[in-house]
Amino acid sequence: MKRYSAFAIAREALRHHTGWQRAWRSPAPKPRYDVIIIGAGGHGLATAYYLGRNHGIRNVAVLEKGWLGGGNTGRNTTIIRSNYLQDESAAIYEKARSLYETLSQDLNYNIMFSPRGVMMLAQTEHEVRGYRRTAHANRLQGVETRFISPAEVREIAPIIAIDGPRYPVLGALWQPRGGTARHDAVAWGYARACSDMGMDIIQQCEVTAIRQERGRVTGVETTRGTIGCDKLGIIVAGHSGQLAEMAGFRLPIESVALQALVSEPIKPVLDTVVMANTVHGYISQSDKGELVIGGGADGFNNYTQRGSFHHIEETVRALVETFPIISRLKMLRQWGGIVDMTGDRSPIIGRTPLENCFINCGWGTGGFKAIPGSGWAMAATMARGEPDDLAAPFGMERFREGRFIDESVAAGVAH
Amino acid sequence: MSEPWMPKPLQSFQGAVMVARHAPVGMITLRGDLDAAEMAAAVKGAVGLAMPAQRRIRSGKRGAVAWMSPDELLLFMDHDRAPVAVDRLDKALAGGHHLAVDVSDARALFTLAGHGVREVIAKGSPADMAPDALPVGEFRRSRIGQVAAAWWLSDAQTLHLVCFRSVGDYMFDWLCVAAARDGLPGFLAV
Amino acid sequence: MLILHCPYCGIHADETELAPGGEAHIRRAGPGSDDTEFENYMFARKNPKGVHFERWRHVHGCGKWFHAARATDTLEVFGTYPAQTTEPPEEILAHIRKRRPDWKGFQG
Amino acid sequence: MSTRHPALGRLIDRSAPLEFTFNGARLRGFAGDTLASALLANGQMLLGRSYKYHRPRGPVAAGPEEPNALVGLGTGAGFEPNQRATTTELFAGLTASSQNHWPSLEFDIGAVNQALTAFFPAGFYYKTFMFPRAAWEKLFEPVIRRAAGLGRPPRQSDPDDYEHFHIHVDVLVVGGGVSGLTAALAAGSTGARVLLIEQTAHWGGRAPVDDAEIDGQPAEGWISAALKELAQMENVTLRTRMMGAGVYDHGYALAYERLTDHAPDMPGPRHRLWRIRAGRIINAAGAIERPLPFAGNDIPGVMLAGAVRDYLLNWGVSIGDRTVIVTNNDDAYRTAIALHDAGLIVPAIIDARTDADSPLIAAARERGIRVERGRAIARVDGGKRVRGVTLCLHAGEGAPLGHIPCDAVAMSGGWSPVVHLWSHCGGKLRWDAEQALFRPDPARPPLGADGSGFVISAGTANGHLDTASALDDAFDAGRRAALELGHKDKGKGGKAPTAAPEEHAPVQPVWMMPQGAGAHLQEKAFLDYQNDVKVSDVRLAAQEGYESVEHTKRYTTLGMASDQGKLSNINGLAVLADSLGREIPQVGTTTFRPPWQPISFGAIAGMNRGPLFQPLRKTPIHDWLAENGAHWEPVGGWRRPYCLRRAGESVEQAVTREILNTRRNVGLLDASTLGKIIVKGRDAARFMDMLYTNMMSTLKVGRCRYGLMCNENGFLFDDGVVVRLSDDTFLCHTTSGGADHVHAWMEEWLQTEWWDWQVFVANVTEQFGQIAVVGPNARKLLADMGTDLDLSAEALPFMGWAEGNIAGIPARIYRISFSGELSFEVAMPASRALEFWRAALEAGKSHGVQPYGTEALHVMRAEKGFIMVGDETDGTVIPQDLNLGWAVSRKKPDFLGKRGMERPHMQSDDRKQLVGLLTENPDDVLPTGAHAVEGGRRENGMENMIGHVTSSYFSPTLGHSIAMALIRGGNRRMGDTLTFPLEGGRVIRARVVEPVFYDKEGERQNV
Ligand SMILES: Cc1cc2nc3c(=O)[nH]c(=O)nc-3n(C[C@H](O)[C@H](O)[C@H](O)COP(=O)(O)OP(=O)(O)OC[C@H]3O[C@@H](n4cnc5c(N)ncnc54)[C@H](O)[C@@H]3O)c2cc1C
Ligand SMILES: NC(=O)c1ccc[n+]([C@@H]2O[C@H](COP(=O)([O-])OP(=O)(O)OC[C@H]3O[C@@H](n4cnc5c(N)ncnc54)[C@H](O)[C@@H]3O)[C@@H](O)[C@H]2O)c1
Ligand SMILES: Cc1cc2nc3c(=O)[nH]c(=O)nc-3n(C[C@H](O)[C@H](O)[C@H](O)COP(=O)(O)O)c2cc1C
Ligand SMILES: [Zn+2]
Repeated sequence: MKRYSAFAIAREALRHHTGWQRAWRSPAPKPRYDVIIIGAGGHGLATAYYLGRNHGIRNVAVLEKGWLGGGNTGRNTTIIRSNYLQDESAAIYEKARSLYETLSQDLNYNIMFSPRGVMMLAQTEHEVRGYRRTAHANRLQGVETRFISPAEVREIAPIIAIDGPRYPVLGALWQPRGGTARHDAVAWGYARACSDMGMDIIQQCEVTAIRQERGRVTGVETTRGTIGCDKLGIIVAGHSGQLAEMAGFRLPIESVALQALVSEPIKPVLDTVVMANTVHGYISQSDKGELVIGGGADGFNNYTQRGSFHHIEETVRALVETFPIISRLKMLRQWGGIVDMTGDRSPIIGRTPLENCFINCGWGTGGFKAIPGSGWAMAATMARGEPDDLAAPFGMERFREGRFIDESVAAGVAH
Repeated sequence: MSEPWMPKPLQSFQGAVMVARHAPVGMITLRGDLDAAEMAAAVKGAVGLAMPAQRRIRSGKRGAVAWMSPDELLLFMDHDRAPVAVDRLDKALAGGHHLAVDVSDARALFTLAGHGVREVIAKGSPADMAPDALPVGEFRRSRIGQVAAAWWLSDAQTLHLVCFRSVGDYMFDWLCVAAARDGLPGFLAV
Repeated sequence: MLILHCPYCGIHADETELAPGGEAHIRRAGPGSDDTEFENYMFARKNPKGVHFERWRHVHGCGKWFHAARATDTLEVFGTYPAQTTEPPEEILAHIRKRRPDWKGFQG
Repeated sequence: MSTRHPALGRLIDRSAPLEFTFNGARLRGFAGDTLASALLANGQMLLGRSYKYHRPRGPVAAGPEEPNALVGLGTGAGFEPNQRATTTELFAGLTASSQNHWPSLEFDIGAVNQALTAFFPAGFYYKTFMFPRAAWEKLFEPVIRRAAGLGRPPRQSDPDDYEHFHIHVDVLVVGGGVSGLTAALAAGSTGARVLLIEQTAHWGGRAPVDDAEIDGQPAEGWISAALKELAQMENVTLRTRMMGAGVYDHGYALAYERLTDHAPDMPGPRHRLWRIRAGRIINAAGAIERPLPFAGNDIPGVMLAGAVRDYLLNWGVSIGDRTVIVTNNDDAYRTAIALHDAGLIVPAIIDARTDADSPLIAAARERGIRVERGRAIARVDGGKRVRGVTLCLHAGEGAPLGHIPCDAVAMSGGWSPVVHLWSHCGGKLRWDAEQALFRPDPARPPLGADGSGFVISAGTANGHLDTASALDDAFDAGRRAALELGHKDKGKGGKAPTAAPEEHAPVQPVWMMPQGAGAHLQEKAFLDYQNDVKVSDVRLAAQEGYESVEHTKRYTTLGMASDQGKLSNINGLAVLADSLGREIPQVGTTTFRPPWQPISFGAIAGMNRGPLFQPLRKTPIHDWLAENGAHWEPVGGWRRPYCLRRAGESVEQAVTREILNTRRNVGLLDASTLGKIIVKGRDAARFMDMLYTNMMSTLKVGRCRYGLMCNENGFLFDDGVVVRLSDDTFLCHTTSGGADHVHAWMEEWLQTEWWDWQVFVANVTEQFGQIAVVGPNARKLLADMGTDLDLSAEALPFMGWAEGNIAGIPARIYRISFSGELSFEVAMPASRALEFWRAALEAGKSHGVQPYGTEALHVMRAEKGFIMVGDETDGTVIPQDLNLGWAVSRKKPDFLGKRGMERPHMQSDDRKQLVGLLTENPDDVLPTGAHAVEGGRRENGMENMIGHVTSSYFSPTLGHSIAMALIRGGNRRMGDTLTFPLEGGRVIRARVVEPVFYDKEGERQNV
């Protein structure tokens, strides 16, 4: 793999950039692999990457029905934070966040991790209590967060209407090293690194059936033929229900639309990520200048990647109230993704009823931030055949036992 | 159709249409078997009116009765008559499965008058406000802005609206803003 | 932005007049059920990409719960029917079979 | 120089001059001008700087597809960035400024980026800025961010109003060109309810500038006749300045009406967002011309041929004196002819086609215009303005064949139907190779609720580029839309308008000019003007494996600018296809998403701002509280007074005073927000037994009982006092925030599970005011108000209730207590609550009555160890965790949550359990949410946390702090001392005690 650097660009500039190689190969599927990962989203690609890097398993294929990174990884609002309340969540999200810190260097691909801080506004006494509780927990979990005053909120994000007529800002949960990253680059960077390790990323290859013998997975049928494998990882977010059905089990998951939108680009005006959960909206400004905005999910099962406009309306209403200056800005584009919502809104990582078939799903509205940590844990789980420490609490059996990992208790949404 | 039981407005606003908020009116939620003869008789006894058809409201001298759902009516009458009327309904329906509760103070009632009443509502409700979709005498439950409400027209230019009391002030403000001069789209014919 | 016909009051209700209620025809498992039955009742969802039977409530309206047969991939609505039933009415099933000849049928 | 032509300009009113300002200069235009046409008429071609390289840019288009001419509009609170000059109608006093440059438009430092173009290819930032690591966030990213972003943000709140409007129509026709008018006529003649909308202020679209003849008369005449006819149809509504913004599922469309943008002093809302339910939507949005990719195609003065024609004929603006035409199709010849006929010079028409011939071409030649066939532009010369073009063979690599001096270039790469509204909701496209365009595939329309297609494309938007076939198609579309909805052909207006068929030489696709252009030319041939994406960037993306058109888009940012690639998408994907050696349809388009053009956030929010942002629920006492010092806190949709402050008092002082007064004398609390739900019927008791964890069927008439509600997981979600009103009737009190939810919960079970049970429920929360009279003097106060009730402990014992009159007001009185004091909660009709409140204050004067707020309530209940749903619970807590196991019936065979509680994890004795805490130093108040640790760390480095503080106060009653906490295995730890490490290394230690701090025996409430 040709390394990326300023020098390489300068050298290439002299020859009209004719020397750049493909970021990833586009191979035809081999008849079998040690490991097949279904789904070339961030989680699938990261899993493959850490299988190779941490466990030396490189005879791996990642199968993608469309274009890699085209699922939720390619359509999310890119918020990265780890200020989760529950210990299990804080552990895996903080692992992910800390891996993000050096991911550009690890992958030799600038994924533009931008730790500009994430602020979750507290606008009711109830939220104040919830966020204070999280801040206390985070300190002991080793996650750097703090509850800040309205004055500090104003200093960090002057355009917030602190004394908003309806919900004055009473403070905020502040994670200074939370932030954003360039979502596509995360997928591309992992893909490039995987390909470089000799793994096959096979796009336009939809898995249509899962083959099994005596309760054990043997391979998959795809639109590009049958491919055998020893181990299978299903990492398909919104389509998890479908793949689970192919594998013969049901999940505590429903797939619904989650929408986002961007404004036209403007000069820098908001240098942090703001989430306002009482009024349901969150916002950041991308490096290109557009305001990236999201809100609540639709409530009904939907695979169309389109959502209902009233959610956009509610989100925008909330943000116009919180950031009055945006009223005269304009919505440039809106879109939707299909998110996989579990019974307790926390992910599932682990084994399945089908032997050697593993699943990683249920990240719902908030799994972008988890990509490196999830890939790390999933790779370990698949390599060893049983969940590692990070993954163990997230097994499917928790629903049977009633051992939920519920983050909504911290009055937060989960983006 | 006149509304003899309608009390005087408490507050009013004249914009592109007139918006008035009324003092509490007698209202009773009545649930039960709407097909039962006892029910028809009880309603007749309470407001002197026959059973309304699906999504319709009937009104007369002593009050009005609106169809709320397949097992629910809303009765209107003078405010001080409601407690007595509840007792009488309970008596009339005794033995059958029913529920009659006084909700007079749980509701706010508004009247809008003027050419544009349909358009004012259409600013906040997804309901079809066109005359053929909502003829005079049709009782529509829906939402206005962010709150539940129900309304009907008693004639081409008079619209009555009920919502919960706690959001009465919000509703009044909302209606006034929506009914502001220079604000009607001029789309829906009366 | 869905429109669903409410079988109780006859309104073609806007999505914003309705509240979604998830998969329909789930049987309650109460005391005495085994862990699997109870887990399935609480959590296992069909979540199909295709025909889905689901619950809705006409909240900003007559207040009644009803069921809808709807495609989750095109959002086509095959029909709505009252909630007081344990399986979809035959005419709706027939309509679905006509629209989707490949459909595997209703499995309760 | 661009300038005003002496004669032409069908849309401007020369008798109505208007003054406006651009970058501080006062300029003149006419009524009917757009800002762009007025600027051009003033010779102002340079309008802004591009995003990445800060290249000088002028307008290339005349409509909404314009990528360059974005300005800041207005000043102060009315300022708006990124307004498109081509869609901004001129008005007197308009103030505009250019964007994205420093220090000035003419001299922009950022333009040094141009020199570095070679170092900034597509995706360069992914390959660099990685070392040293800290430099990215400290240096590179801030620089990138400052450079990006075009317009500057507004600084003030928006003074304007916005609103929504909901309508239902049979047929919505989007686009008021001749196709839209025809479709509306056809649909309208059936009696269908039709709404026809046009985004500009003018009807007729392109036909008048295209010299079309319809039904034997010039387009303009036909258009006014059509408008007259439509105006007579009662079932048809016409609106201008209203844009079809988006199409959503089930026939839902958004339309964006700009009411006062062209006349800011006009009263009324600025924008109105129409939410339309349509049976059918006809997309008659026309077509957009494509630029040609050649080197220097972004230099100011290079413009779309159709736009050059528009400026000349619509607004009387000539773009230059000498305009070279470059094209691959016939339409641009119209521009040549129009320019020539207007007395301007067309030095040459450069036509990439070698053997094209048609009447239009002949007409140009007849005028003596030089036509260069098989030729191309090798490059445009000029910096801030075109100076000339270098000619070459189109089939070659760009070797110069000569130079033509000129000051403008009019280019046409063919036309693309506007398919956005067709595509928003899933309509598919097919590639029409003959016309080199994507057009709607009628076999794969967007599907509506019934599974049939609900969008129909019409006219040019459907790929019918000549007037005659566009009209046929549009007529058919209008008719079909109405018939599909069940309307009948009434014979009126029964046939399509006719136009003479036109003879065209076929278009020849050109995706790079010249065909064999090398890298140095590709690097100067722009595809996406606003985002500075060049042909070379797309080729690089392909070379690096970003093969999917969606990858290319995201890698190069092609089509992601504020024009959403209206000009660049098709050219870009064609270049991609070419680079990959694939066919265009194999590559496909990117996804079209709403809105068609940007719409204001203000319009989306509508009226829901400020006081109308969200409904505020008010109790009957609300206004009194507001006038008497209420310090509000939001609770559910309500506001409740946290405390009632007196002059000079702090919030803390007020709370302390209220607590002490209530404990010593008597307090009044507005508890009207508490949920109140009636449950009635033969099966009511059975239903109550299912809803609550405790046994409710045994409750006696006349008595009250505290009850808990759990969901099926067993988690506690609401609590409150249940009152048995009669054998078959219960009244359930719920939390303030929970009333609606509990009511819905009951209805859900009754309707969907136990529909054969005879139970009716009704939410009567708002029917009643509820006022708690609390404290040792409560009984005296009530007696002094005058009542026919016997309030003695014998007649009305604790947890009893009675009905009677107090101060002449009918009331129900419950002897329940949330404070531990002697307490009466009195419910009365809401319309009399304020009267009751005032009477109680009056009667209570001699007993020391004072109102109190929610914080005093919270402290007092904590002193008593009562839980608060939302404080002690968080959705993961079962009653047993809170020592409320006594309220969970063991006798009942079933209740909601019972089975859930039987799961292994719920049975574990290592769950967090509610305990009381007394801090070692009684003045230390533990922060709520503080966590206790057990010492040591887990494997993953986390401290060993064992639970957290749920409520914590300084108790003025007891003179020391109190707290409750959920602690793992808490019941086993009674007497233990726990450690709470706080911020900044501070540590508080507290002893675990029973969570009842005050009046453990309940003597005070039982008097
Ligand atoms: C609008 C929106 C906003 C969001 N905002 C945030 C945020 O701010 N922060 C955050 O942390 N998270 C956010 N999320 C969530 C986040 O995007 C997801 O959790 C995360 O991207 C999931 O990644 P993934 O790799 O699991 O899934 P995906 O990226 O969806 O990848 C799954 C892949 O599987 C493929 N696939 C599916 N079926 C098959 C098959 N049969 N055969 C082969 N391949 C198949 C799909 O095509 C897809 O590419 C948001 C999500 C959305 C939709
Ligand atoms: N020969 C060619 O290459 C060519 C190309 C384009 C147009 N034409 C000519 O144009 C005419 C066709 O007329 P037409 O009516 O099909 O197209 P048109 O372009 O004349 O009209 C489309 C109209 O729709 C409006 N519009 C577009 N999007 C809109 C939206 N989202 N909301 C509201 N309004 C919107 C436009 O402002 C315009 O007025 C014919 O005369 C045809 O010959 C020819
Ligand atoms: C963080 C983020 C920023 C985006 N910024 C832009 C943008 O500046 N311009 C744009 O056109 N689209 C932008 N998009 C939206 C994409 O164009 C696209 O709509 C989204 O990735 C979903 O894909 P789809 O619309 O092709 O289904 C952005 C998306 C994300 C996730
Ligand atoms: Zn209904």
